[in-house]
Amino acid sequence: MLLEIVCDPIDLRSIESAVLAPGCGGIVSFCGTVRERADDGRAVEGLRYEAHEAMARASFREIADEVRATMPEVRLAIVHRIGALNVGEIAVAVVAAAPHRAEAFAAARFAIDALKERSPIWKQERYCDGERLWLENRCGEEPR
Amino acid sequence: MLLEIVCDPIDLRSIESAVLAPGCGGIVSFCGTVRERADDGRAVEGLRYEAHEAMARASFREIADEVRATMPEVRLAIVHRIGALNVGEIAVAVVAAAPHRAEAFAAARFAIDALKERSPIWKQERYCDGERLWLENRCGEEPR
Amino acid sequence: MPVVRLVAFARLRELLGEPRAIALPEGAKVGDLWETLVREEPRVTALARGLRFARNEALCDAETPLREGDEISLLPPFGGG
Amino acid sequence: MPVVRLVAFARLRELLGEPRAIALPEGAKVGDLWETLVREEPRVTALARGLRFARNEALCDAETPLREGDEISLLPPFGGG
Repeated sequence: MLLEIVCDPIDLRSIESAVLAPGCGGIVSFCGTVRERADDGRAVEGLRYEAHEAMARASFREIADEVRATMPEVRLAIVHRIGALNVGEIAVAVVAAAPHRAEAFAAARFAIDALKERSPIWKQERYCDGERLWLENRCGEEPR
Repeated sequence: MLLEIVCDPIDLRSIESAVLAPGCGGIVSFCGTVRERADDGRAVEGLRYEAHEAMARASFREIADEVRATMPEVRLAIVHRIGALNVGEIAVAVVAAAPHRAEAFAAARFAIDALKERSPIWKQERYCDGERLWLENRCGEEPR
Repeated sequence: MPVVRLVAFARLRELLGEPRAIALPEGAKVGDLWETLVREEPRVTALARGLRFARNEALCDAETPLREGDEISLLPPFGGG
Repeated sequence: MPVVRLVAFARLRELLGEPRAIALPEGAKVGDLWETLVREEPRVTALARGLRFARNEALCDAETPLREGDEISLLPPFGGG
């Protein structure tokens, strides 16, 4: 299990390599990237993430433990970047490998939903017009 | 939309690059790889895929059209390799990019399930003991 | 005597060979082509379960009439992905 | 007079500054720390909605007593992913 908060750009391929095992036939990767437009259409210059790093890593371990409890064959990675990110860069990567695809999809979806809900990570959207806004995840609503 | 049957190794990163647009904040990739053991535990030497290439490409277009009809913001790629594959190599890649993750997950899952059910592609498992077996997808059952 | 191109896949390709031309009596249907193949290679009988046919890249059924130059594909149950 | 380390995040970090030590009266609870901060910087009042507290990296509530050397984190609603 690769569970990390990182400051440098995320290399999805190396995460997938770390997770993939010869017994895994299906691998599902979710990758959240910085969009060029906010939900309200405003041009985005970039994002800034910060985290309570120790608590965020602990939440990743808790999520991984829950996945393991229900889907012991799944191999999981959760990596979230913090600091300043530009449009198009990867903010978060969740990779789940499993012998069969149903578990890989279920684990990846569960992990990203759980991360958004319970990992102490914060996102500031920085707009091209100069404004900066701390955004909250809308939990229990339609997922973003 | 990148919809292809290929003979050469699949480069997932280049498929993701082709699909990703600055407006897409979530990208889900499903990647099916050759497992080292069959469901019955037998050691696998490799797989051989063949396809009715024209009909398979047409089925990919049909799947992409159905995704577009219900989720117009999704950008989709479906690439399946044919010929001889070794353990660990990628047989199929489905990549779905969307402004939000729910659509990306739904589109990727729909596309791989639909491909397994309706794309004229055949898989021969080649075991280390010398036996070769053409395998059928179990449609309507627990997905592999 | 329509001449059609027969294309078989997977185990059926192994038994029936690579794509080839095959002549059938006037008025023959896709099902008659299958019967001809069963006589030629009885081992294909075991592969009838789940078999689908396509005429010129479109799924069809055993009642579809054969026309000169048609490409008839024999599609066993799929295994992609 | 327990001295605790205050760590705030996101908008609260912008208003309250980087991590620092803060002294509180004997018997003070996490909620008393928050009240102290509201007096110090009234603009944090608007950020009480959805706010969570952690003591030494474990979630806690306003009734949790403060002890010397505790690290108290102020966690606004999360925005990761």
